[in-house]
Amino acid sequence: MFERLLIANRGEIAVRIIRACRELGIQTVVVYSEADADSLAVQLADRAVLIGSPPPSDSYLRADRIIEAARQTGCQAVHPAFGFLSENAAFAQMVREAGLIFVGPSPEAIQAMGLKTEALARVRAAGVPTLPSYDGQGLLEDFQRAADALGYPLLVKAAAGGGGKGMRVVRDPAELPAALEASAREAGKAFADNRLFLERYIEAARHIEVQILADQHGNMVHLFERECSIQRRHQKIIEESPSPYLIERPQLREAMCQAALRAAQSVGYTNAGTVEFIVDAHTGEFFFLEMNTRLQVEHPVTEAVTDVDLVQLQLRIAAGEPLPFRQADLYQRGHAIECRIYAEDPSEHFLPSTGDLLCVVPPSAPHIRVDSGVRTGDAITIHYDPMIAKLIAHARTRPEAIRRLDAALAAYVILGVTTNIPFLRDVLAQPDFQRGETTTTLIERAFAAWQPPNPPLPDSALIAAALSQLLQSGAPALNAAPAESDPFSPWARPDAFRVGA
Amino acid sequence: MFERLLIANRGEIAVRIIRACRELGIQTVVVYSEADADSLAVQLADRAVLIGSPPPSDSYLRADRIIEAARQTGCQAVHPAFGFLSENAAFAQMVREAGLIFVGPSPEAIQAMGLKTEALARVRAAGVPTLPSYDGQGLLEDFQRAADALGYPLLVKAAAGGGGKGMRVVRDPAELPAALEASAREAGKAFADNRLFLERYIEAARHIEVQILADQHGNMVHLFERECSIQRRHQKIIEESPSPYLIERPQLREAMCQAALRAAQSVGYTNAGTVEFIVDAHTGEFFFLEMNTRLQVEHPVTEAVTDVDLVQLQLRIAAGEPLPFRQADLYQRGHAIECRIYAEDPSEHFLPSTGDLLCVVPPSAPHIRVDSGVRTGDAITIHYDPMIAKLIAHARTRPEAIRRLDAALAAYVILGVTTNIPFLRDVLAQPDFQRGETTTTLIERAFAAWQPPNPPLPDSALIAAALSQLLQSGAPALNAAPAESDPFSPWARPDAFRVGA
Amino acid sequence: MEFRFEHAQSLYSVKAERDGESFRVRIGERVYLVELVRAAGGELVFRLGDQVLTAHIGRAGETLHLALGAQQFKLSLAKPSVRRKSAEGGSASLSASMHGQVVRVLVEEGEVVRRGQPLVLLEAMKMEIRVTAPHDGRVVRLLCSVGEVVQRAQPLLELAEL
Amino acid sequence: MEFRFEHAQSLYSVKAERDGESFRVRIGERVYLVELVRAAGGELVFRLGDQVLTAHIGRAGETLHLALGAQQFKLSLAKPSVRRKSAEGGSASLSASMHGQVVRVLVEEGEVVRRGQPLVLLEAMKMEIRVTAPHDGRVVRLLCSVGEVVQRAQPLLELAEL
Repeated sequence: MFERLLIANRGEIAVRIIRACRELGIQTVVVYSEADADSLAVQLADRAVLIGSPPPSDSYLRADRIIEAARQTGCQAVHPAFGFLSENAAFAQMVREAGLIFVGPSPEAIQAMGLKTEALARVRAAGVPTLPSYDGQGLLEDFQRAADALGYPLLVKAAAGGGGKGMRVVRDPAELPAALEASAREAGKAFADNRLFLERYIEAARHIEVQILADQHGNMVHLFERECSIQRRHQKIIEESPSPYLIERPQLREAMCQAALRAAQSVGYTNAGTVEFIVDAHTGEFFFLEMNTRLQVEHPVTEAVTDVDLVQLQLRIAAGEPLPFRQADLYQRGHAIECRIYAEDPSEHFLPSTGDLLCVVPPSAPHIRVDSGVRTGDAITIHYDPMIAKLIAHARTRPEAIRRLDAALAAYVILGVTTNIPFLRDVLAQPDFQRGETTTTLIERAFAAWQPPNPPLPDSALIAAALSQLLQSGAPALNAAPAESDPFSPWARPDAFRVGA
Repeated sequence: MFERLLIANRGEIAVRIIRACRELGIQTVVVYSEADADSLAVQLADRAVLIGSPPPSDSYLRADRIIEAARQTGCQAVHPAFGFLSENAAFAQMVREAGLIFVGPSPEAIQAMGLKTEALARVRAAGVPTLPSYDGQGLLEDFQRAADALGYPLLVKAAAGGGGKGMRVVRDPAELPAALEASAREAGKAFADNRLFLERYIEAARHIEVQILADQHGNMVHLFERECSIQRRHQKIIEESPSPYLIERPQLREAMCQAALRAAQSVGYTNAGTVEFIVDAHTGEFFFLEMNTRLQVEHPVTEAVTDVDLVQLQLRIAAGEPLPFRQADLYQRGHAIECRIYAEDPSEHFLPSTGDLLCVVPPSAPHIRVDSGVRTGDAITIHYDPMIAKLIAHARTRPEAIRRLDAALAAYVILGVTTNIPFLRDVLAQPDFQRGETTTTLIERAFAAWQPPNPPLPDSALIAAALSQLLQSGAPALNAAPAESDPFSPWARPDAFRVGA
Repeated sequence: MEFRFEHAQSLYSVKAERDGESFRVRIGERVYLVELVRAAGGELVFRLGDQVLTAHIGRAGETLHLALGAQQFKLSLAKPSVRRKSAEGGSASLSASMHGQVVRVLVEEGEVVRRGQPLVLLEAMKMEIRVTAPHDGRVVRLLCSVGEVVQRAQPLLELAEL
Repeated sequence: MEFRFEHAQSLYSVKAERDGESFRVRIGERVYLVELVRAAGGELVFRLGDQVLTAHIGRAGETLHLALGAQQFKLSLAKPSVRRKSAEGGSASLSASMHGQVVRVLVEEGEVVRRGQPLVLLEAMKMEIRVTAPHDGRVVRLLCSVGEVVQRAQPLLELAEL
């Protein structure tokens, strides 16, 4: 195993990788932008290297500076996590050429899966079903002709894309030109590649993906599925394993897992990866969507049900170790659900909310996991994704996991920005969700007119507000004995108080 | 299910029960002594009732006041947790007579298992192997004769006992009278019952116990074993599931689990209980030690490997619900290890350490669970057990669980009292422990001369000390802009600072 | 001391004073005896009868953000003043819903627009945000330009009702 | 400002002063430029070159309790004074190792005792704690009695070397 790892990322996933490294005895170096100088990841890493200004184009996307930082700090490997350079084959190649280990698949595999049209051709050849589609070479007229052939509704997608960027549903031929233009613009910005393609759109769709792990010795396993159908703006907000759809359909699960392995094998895949499928809930047909050649945001639900630490396995595989288990050793036990807590306003089209986090208190309870990169005093800024935390509950059954997750959401204190916590609680309570009838349109269908709860102000809130103002005012009547419980605090006011002590 | 539960306990287990109730939508009432008025359990419960002064005899052992509190607050049930009145059949009877539900077995079952001699007779009749023993009726001479017949070494134990109180190993006939006297005194204080008995003492002993659950409809299951061989002063400090000894001996596991079920059935047991066995590591023989007719301190390791929430199941069973699973539905997956973090000095005979907790920061990491009832500002007092927290790690394999637990121990900050954290880390690293060769004498054998690490003082510690003193002094040079990250804090000094912002 | 808070257009007056080891808090006709249990790190714990309540409080400018149980409240500390809604009829300014950069301005001054029509494209957090007309109207004045970074609530254009 | 700390019988002098946005800290010949990142709730985070270090600090009386990584240190703020060990030869007092109640006194004044012999039984936290003779000796004076509650470090009896 290597001794020192550079983490080419930020936020909660950088923190999560640091924690994995601590268990393995690996030292960590994080790179950071000026906006993240005081971040939790920088605090927890063994060393931290400033690589630029807040815009990602001047820091987290600067491959040259990241590799230089790895060299200077004596790292042997680079973990890209997700987003930023994680699916950039050129970066993986540069890391390799600098004599460092890239914690991920080969540049060739990234490349092959990165261009959606090439990926589709490859997996189709490997016998994996794909959606009827048009690969998007040509002029507007070509797209229009192809769209008519595919039939509406259809999806416009970025050829180099991922994470929903540049993606649009088109239900009417008249909307096609505007959709193509907007998608091309977004794709160009996000991926520096504005090529598009078209695809059949399934109305009652479930998004189900299969996690795979492959070592450098020819061993490959799957770690079962995750269902990620609960999405808003085409981005996942609730993910779970097992899929409620597959619980009663073990043969379909097996077929999908085998298809995922074939897809990964078709590009000689190594390390952790995820094969995404769309499942037609009416017919049970499944189609390959794309392969994410990296760790996923939602990897914790797989970790909860399989007991496999995916990040530690990524590091072991990158270091050349063989997989420590075979397929038959793996299991999928209990039920895990993750929800992503965002600084956003679900009643205002999920607009991100920026601001200072005045108070953050994560919940603590058995079998609750909180992955977060921020704490009280940090800010949600315009520069990065406004995710505050991932909250994961694990229990024996799905209903218990839902209750556990809801209790943890209720206890999560985040002050200073609008969050989607009340929204997530309402989604967990929604009858279709509770029955496991989760399709990708559930949010837009059932929550289009959602409004946050607006409870009347209880007297206890006024009492708390008045007390805190009174304490802050430092009224002389408050000069009781100094806080017995906190006798030393360099930042406590001299007239610290404690009554009833 | 009942609507409101009274928790007749304190500390971490009261907090743990409150968390279970939140997931089930049950309101909670805790009783508390004057020493616990500001405790976390009181803070988290829906309501809290003061029942007396700090000594347990005036509060947590006052059955009358506890039942009165339950009546006044409209509770339908009482959870005794462990310690205090949890194994007091008279209390269970009083609760029942007050028209309330006792969350535990019937008074008759508590009584039958509470008197060790009766318990032994019952389980022996049910075909469960027991240790050769003497039931301790008679004078000193009778004990001496019986001891000679059993052979040395032997154990002196309290007939009404539990938790190691009143227990002594005697290796030499000359030590017997003093041991009997001391044990009788301790037993009389702890249990108001100074009767004793003698038992064969096994040198290479493993302490392995089986968790069972039984509903009121005749259904009973086991939830596999826990090994609790790592003990100091006859009290468990590290517990795990599965037992390293049974991993390679599935038939022995099955035999022990079946014996546990027979033992429980012999007294018509309902609710959660634990059957404790001693296993002779040389011969593989196992003997019934006792049945704990309550929740155990170490229940979280079973919860981690079975995904069963034992506290929630206790409540469901008490409310009359049938078990929601059969034996075949249960599994034991991965490996979980718990260690108990105590305020004590392992280099001074594990003497408890009292004092204020100046700073407590529990670790946060995937698959780490912290059960604790204290936080910064609380005190460890003479009145109660000095346990600060239980730290539980769960992973796919035992070596991974050990690494995970060690990393979490390393990150646990507790200032103000001496803790056993450095000691626990050394136990986790000990070769016999790492190989799973865990017997009850490991601590006294390998750690008799243990001394805490005494690292040289690094400059960074002096820098931190000087900075904190400087900040506390409020030197005028520090008046920078007010803390951007914490703009409102009623207890912040007016000249709050933040540099580099 | 007396404190005044505004919440959801209502004004509240709260009197709080020390009374021995406790605090006496008066809200209208209701009087509460409150014991302070703990105050640290944004957390305020207080006893009210047989309940111990936990509030978390943060302050941003003149706004108190307060969490109590699973509920959150924003209380304004500002001197009470009747908030004026945008003048009826006439024209009203349309503001940015968040901090971001203007990517495109899709209308011109004087143009007549329909309800729902996109007027300005903003980019924030790598997402495109579309500012649309809240009603049919005429663009009276443009107040932003392409490339400009705008703050939340900054006016982007004035829109007159037809 | 200059601060003096004692640790493990050694005395340390540390000079710390503000230097622009940072702090200049001098320990002996070594000078460090330290940037403060965060200070809240007992946590002190500071930058030292490319390392960001986290210390947790609590103070009890004149003792600073400090955690840095997995290590803990106790620093004394007291004015330095050479600690006197108990006088050699002669008699020394034997103290309670923790707060507790005296359950039994097993020796009398004048009695000669062997190393390891139990002298006093204390009860604390529901456990029996036995105070034993650290060496052979003679009990010069009893300083506690049955039922008495004693503090940690309170002398229980004086024991003279033989």
